[in-house]
Amino acid sequence: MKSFARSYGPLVAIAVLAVLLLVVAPAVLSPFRLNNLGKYCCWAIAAVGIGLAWGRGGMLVMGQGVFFGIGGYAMAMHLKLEAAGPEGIPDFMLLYGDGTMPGWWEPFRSGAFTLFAIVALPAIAAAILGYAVFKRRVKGAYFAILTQALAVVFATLLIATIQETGGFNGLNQFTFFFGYNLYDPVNKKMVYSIAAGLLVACLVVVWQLYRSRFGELLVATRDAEERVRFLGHDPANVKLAAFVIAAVMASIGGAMFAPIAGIISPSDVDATASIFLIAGVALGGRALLLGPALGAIAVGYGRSTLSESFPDQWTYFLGALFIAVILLFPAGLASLFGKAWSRLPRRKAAPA
Amino acid sequence: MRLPHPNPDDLGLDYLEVRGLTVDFDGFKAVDGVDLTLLQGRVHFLIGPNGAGKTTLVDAVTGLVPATGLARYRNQDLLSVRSHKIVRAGIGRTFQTATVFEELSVLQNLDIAGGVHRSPFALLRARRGVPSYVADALETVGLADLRDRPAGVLAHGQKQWLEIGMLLVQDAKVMLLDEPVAGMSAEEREETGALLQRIGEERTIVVIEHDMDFVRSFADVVTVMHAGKVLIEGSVAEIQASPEVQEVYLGRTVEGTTHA
Amino acid sequence: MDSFTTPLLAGTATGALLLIAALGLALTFGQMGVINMAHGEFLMAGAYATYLTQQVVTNTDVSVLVALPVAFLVAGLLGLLLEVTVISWMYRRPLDTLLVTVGVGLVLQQLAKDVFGAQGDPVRTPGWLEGNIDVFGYHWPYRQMFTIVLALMALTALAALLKYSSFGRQIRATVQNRDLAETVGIRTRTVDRITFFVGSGLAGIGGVAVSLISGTNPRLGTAYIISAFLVVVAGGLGQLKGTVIAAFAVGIATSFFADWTSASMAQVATFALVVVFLQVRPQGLFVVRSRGLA
Amino acid sequence: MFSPRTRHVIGTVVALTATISLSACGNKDGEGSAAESCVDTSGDTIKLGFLNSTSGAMAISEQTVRDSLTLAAEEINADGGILGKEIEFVEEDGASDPAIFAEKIDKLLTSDCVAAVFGGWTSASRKAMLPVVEANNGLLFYPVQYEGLEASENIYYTGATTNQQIIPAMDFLASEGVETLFLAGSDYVFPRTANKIIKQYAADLGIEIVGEEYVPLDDDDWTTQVAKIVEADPDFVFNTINGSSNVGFIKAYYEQGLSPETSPIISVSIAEEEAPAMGKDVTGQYAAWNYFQSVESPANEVFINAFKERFGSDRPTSDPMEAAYTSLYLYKNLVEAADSFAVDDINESADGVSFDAPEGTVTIDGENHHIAKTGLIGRINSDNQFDIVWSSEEPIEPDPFLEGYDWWDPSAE
Repeated sequence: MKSFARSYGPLVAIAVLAVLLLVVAPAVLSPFRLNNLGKYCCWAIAAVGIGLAWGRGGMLVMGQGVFFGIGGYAMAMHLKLEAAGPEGIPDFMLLYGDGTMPGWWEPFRSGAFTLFAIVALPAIAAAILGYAVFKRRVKGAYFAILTQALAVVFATLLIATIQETGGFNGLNQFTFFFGYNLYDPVNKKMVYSIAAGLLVACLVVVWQLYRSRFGELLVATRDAEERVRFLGHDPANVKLAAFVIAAVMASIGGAMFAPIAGIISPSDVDATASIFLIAGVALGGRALLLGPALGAIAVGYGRSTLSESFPDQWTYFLGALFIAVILLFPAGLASLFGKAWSRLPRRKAAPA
Repeated sequence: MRLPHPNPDDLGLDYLEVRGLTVDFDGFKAVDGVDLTLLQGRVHFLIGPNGAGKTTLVDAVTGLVPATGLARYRNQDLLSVRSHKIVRAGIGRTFQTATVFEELSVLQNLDIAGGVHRSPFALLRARRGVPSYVADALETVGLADLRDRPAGVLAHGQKQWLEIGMLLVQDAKVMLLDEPVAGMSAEEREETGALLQRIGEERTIVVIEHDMDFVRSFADVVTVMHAGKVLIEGSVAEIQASPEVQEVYLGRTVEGTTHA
Repeated sequence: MDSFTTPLLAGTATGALLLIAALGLALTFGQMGVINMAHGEFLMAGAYATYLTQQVVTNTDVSVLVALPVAFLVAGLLGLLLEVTVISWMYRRPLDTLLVTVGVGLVLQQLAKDVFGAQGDPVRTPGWLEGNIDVFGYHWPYRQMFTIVLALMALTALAALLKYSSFGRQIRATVQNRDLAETVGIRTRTVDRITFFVGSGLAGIGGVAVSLISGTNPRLGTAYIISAFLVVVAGGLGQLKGTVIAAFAVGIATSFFADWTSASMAQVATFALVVVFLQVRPQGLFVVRSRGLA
Repeated sequence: MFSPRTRHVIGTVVALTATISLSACGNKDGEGSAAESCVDTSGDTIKLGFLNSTSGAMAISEQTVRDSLTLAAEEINADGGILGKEIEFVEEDGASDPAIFAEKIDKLLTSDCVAAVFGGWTSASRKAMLPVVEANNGLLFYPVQYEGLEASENIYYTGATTNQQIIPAMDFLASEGVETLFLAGSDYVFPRTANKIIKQYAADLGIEIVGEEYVPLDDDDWTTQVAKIVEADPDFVFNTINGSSNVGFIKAYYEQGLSPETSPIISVSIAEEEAPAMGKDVTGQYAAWNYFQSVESPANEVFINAFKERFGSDRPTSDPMEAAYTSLYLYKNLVEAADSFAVDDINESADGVSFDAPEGTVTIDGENHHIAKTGLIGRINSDNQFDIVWSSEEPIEPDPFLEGYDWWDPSAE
C-alpha cells in the first residue's frame, strides 16, 4: 500500500483540489470572488505548463503570455463574432476600421474551429519557434531572453493592429459563450466550472507525464542535456514536446480567461503579464506537481486583495516576492510543506 | 589470451572503419588524417600523450565535433549523422568524468538508457517492472545490490560501471570508453578489465587509457596516437618494441616496468 | 538620398545607445554568467542622476559632463549593492539571477515612482548639444553624435581596462579558470564585485545618453533592456567586438525597418532578424570555443 | 496505456470533475437576469467608487484625476453631501491594466455596492468596464477626452468627444490659414481614430496631410520620424502622442531645428502638468482642450485655489482633472434632479442637467450622455500656462458618432 500512496498520493491531492475548486468554492464565494477565482484558475492552467517546461525541463519560458494570448484572442474572436451575430462583424472594425473584416477572422465564426485553433495554433507556433531554437541548441539564458523578447514583440504587434485585433483596447464586450448568455450568473458559474475543471484535467495530464518515462527523460535533459544525446535521444525533441505542451496549456488558460475576465488585451499577454505567470510558478515550486498551480492562484489572489488594501504597494510585494523566493526558497514555498507526495522523480519502482 | 585477428568479411558489417579523419580547430589539426579499423570481438586501446587527439577522435566519431574524412559503420557515414542517431545506430560512448543522472536511481539510470527500445508514444507510459535488458545489464555490471540507490552516492568506479551498464542497455555494438579506470583502485581495475573482456566478445570495445599496466593486461590491439596522427598500431609487445613509441610516450612512463 | 542617410545615421546613434547598455550586460553576463534584468533600472538610475545633477549644477553646459561620473558612480554603486546583497549568493545559477533581478527591477521602478513621482522629470540639453548639421538633408542632431562618441569612449575605456590593466588580466584569469585564479592569489570575489560595479556603471553612462532623448521616467529602462539583451545574444559572449557589431547592426536595422514600415513593425522585424540570425550562428557572432562537454 | 488501478483512479477523478462541472451547468435560454442593485440608500452615507490607476504606466496621469475626485468629494461633503448623504468613497487601483479595471469595477458594483464609479483613463480601460457596468446596470463617470464613437446608457462622458476637441482644433488650423499638416501619434487607438477624422476633415477643409507617423507607446525615440517632418516641412504638426513619449518627440523636434516659427505643434495630450516636463522651452506651441488653468471664471478661481490648498501650490490644474472634478458635481446634480440614486431614475431626468464648471457651464445631453463643452485652443507661454488664442465661443453639443458632419464616412480609410 505504501507504493500506492507514493504513486497515487498526488492524484488524491489533485482530487482534493478538484473538490475545493468545483464544490466548495462555488458554494461559499460571492459571484464576484468566484469570477476572480476563475481568472486565477486560468493563470494556474498556464502555470502548470510553465512548471512542466521550466521546473521539469529547465526551459525558463518568459514569454508564455504569447501563447496565453493566442488562446485568449482565438476565443475572444469567436465570442466577438458570436456577439455580432451571423453575418455581423465586430463593432470595433466598424468604429476604427473601414468596416470590413479580415479574411482570417472568418473561420472563427465556427465554435468547433475555434476550439481546434486554441489547441493547434499555439502548438504550431511553439513547434516552429522551439524547433528553430532547440535544434540550434540555443538554451538557458538565451532561450529565456528570446521568449521574453517574443512577448514584447507580440504585444507591440497587437497594439499596432487596431483594425485587426482591436489594438491597445483588446477585444471585449462579449455577450454569448457558445450560446450561453454571459451576463446570466448561472452561466458565469458554468464558465468558472469549466476553467476549474480544465485546471484539474491539466494537472492530471502533467501527473501522468511526470511519472512517465518522458518525465524522467525531461528531468534528465534538464540536468545533463548532452548526456541525453548519448542515450540516443535528441534532447531538442524532448524539450520541444514539453514546450509545445506548455504552450497549449497556456493557450487553454488564455481561452478561458477571455470569457471570465470579459476582455483580452495586450496588457494581459505582454512581457509583464508573462513575468507575473512566472512569479506564481516560482512561488509555488517550479518542479512540484501542484506548486505552480497553487502559486499562480496565490499570486492572483494576492494581486486582487493586496491591491485593494495597499494599491501603491503591490509592485513592491511582487518584486520582493521574486527576490525572497528565489533567494531563500528556490524550490518554492510548497517545498516547505512538501511531503513525499508531489516529489516525483524519486518514485520507487513497482516490484517486478 | 590473444584472439586471432579476424577477417572483417567474416564479421559482416559490424566494424567501424575510419579513413583520413581530420578535425580542424581554426587551423590547428587536432586529428590529422587518422585511419583505423576497429573490429568486433576485440578490446582496442587508444593511447598517446595528452593532446594527441584521442578524445577528439572519439568526439568526431560520435558527432560532437565536426570532422572531415570517413567514419563508416554498417554502411553509414557517421560524420554526417547527428549524435543521437549515431547512438541509435549502435555506437555508444562514455566521458572522462562519469556523467550519470545523480538524482535518479541506478535502476532509473539504466532504464532511461533504454530509449532505443521504445517508441516515442511508449515514453508517455509510466515505468512498471524492470525490463529484461535492464535486469541483464544490472547483473552484468554487478550493481544489482545497489539498484535503488541514487546514482549520486555511488563510488567513482561504480559510476563508471553504471555508465558501461547504460551502454549495454543501449545495445551499443561499439563502445568508446574514455579513461574508464582513471582513479580506480587496482582491484576495481581488474574487475573492470574482466567486464570489458566479457562484454567485448560480441562487441567492439575502444578504450582510451593512460595506465599501461591496464593496457598490457587487457588490450587485444593498441593504437598509439601522437600529435593528431596514428604513430603505430599493433599488439602490446609490438608497441613496446617500437623505438618511436619509446621516444614520444612509453619512454618515460613504462621504462621502469618493462624490465620487470 | 536622405531615405538612406536618415535611417543610417539615426540608426547608428540608436546602435550606440544599445552598445552602451549592452556593454555592461556583456561584461556581467559574459564574464560572470549573471543575467541582470535590473540593468535597465540602472540605466534609469543614471537618467535620474543626470536630473539631480542638473538641480545642483545649474549651468546646463557643464552639468551633463558632471553627470557622467555621477551617473557612473550611482549606477555602479547600485550594482555593487545588488552584487553583495543578492547576486553573490547565486553564482552558477544564471536563470535564478535573471528572476531575482526581475524582482529588483520592479522594486527599483516603484521606488523611483515614489521618490521622484510618476510624472517624468525634465533633463535639459546643454547648449553645445543643441542644433544639428545637415547631412544630405538629414538634420543630424549633435546629441546623436554625442551618443556615438560616448559609446566609443566607453568601449575604448572598457577594452583598455580589460586588455592592459592588471584588473583586466585578473578578470580574464577568473573567467577562464576561477579555481586556478584563486590559487595564484587572485581574490575572485573582489574581481566579481569590481566587474559588477563597472558593468552597472556603464548602464549609468547609458542613462545620461537616454535622459537627453526622453528625460526621466520610472519605466525608462524597460524600453531598452530587451533590445540590449538581444544585442548580447546576437553578439555572442566572450568578445566585445561581437557586441559592438551586433549593437550597430540592430540599431541600424531597426531604423531602416522603421523607415520602410512603422516603428511597431520595426520591433517585430528586428526580433525576427535576430531569431533567423541565431539559426546561422546559434552562439552569436563570436564564440570562445570550448571543447568540454557542457 | 494505464494499469487497471490507474484507470480506476483516473476514472474516479474524471467522473468527479464531470459530475461537478455538469451540476453547474448553464442556462441557455432566458435573458440574462440583470443583477439587482445592491446599493444601500437607507443610511446617512452614500458609497461611491473611485477607480484610477495608481500603479503601472498610466499612474502618472490618473493620480491627478484621483486627486480632483477626492477634492470634489470633500467639498460636497463639507457642503452637506448629496441629498443630505455624506459621500463615502471606495478607492481602487486599476493598475493600468484593462482586465484589472473590469475586475475592480465588478467588485465596486457588486461587493462594495457603490452607487456610481468615477474613473478610467485609457479607452482600453473604459471598453473593459463598459460591459460590466451595463450588465450590473451601474453608473460610470469617465473624465477623459477620447476618440468618441461610443454611447452607453450606463456611462456619462465628461471629457470631450472628437467634435469638441479634434474638430475645433482643425477649425482653428483652418482659421490660421494652415495648408499642410503632419500627423504624429502613438501607435494605438486614440491617435489612429483621431487621425482618421482629421484626414477626412482636412480633405473637406482643403488642408493637405503631408505625412503620418506612429511610434509604440513605450518608445521614446522619435528621431527618425521627426526627420520626416523636417523633410515634409508642414505648416503645422498635429500631435496625438500619449504620455512620456511626448518628451522624446519634443526633444527630437527641437534638436532637428524645428520651432513654432516653422512648424508649430498642436497637441491634444499636453496640458499644464506635461508642458514643464518636456526638458525644453515649449513656448509658442499649441494645445486643444476644453479647459485651461487660465480660463477666467469664478468657478475656476475657486477650483484652482481649493486644489492648490489641498495638494500644494506647485500643482497645476488641467483638463482631465477639471473634467473629473466636474463629473462628481454633475453626479450630485443628476441625483438631486432625479431625487433618487437609482440609475434608471437618474437617466430619466438627465437631459439638460448642468453645472457651472470651472471651464464654464456644462450641460448633459440625455441622448448620448456626453456634455456640451466649449472648444479652446491655448498657446503655451513662458510660465508653461496656456494663453487662450481661440475659442468656439459657444458650448459645442456632443456628437460622438459625428452624425452632424457630412464629410464623415466611418467606413472610408
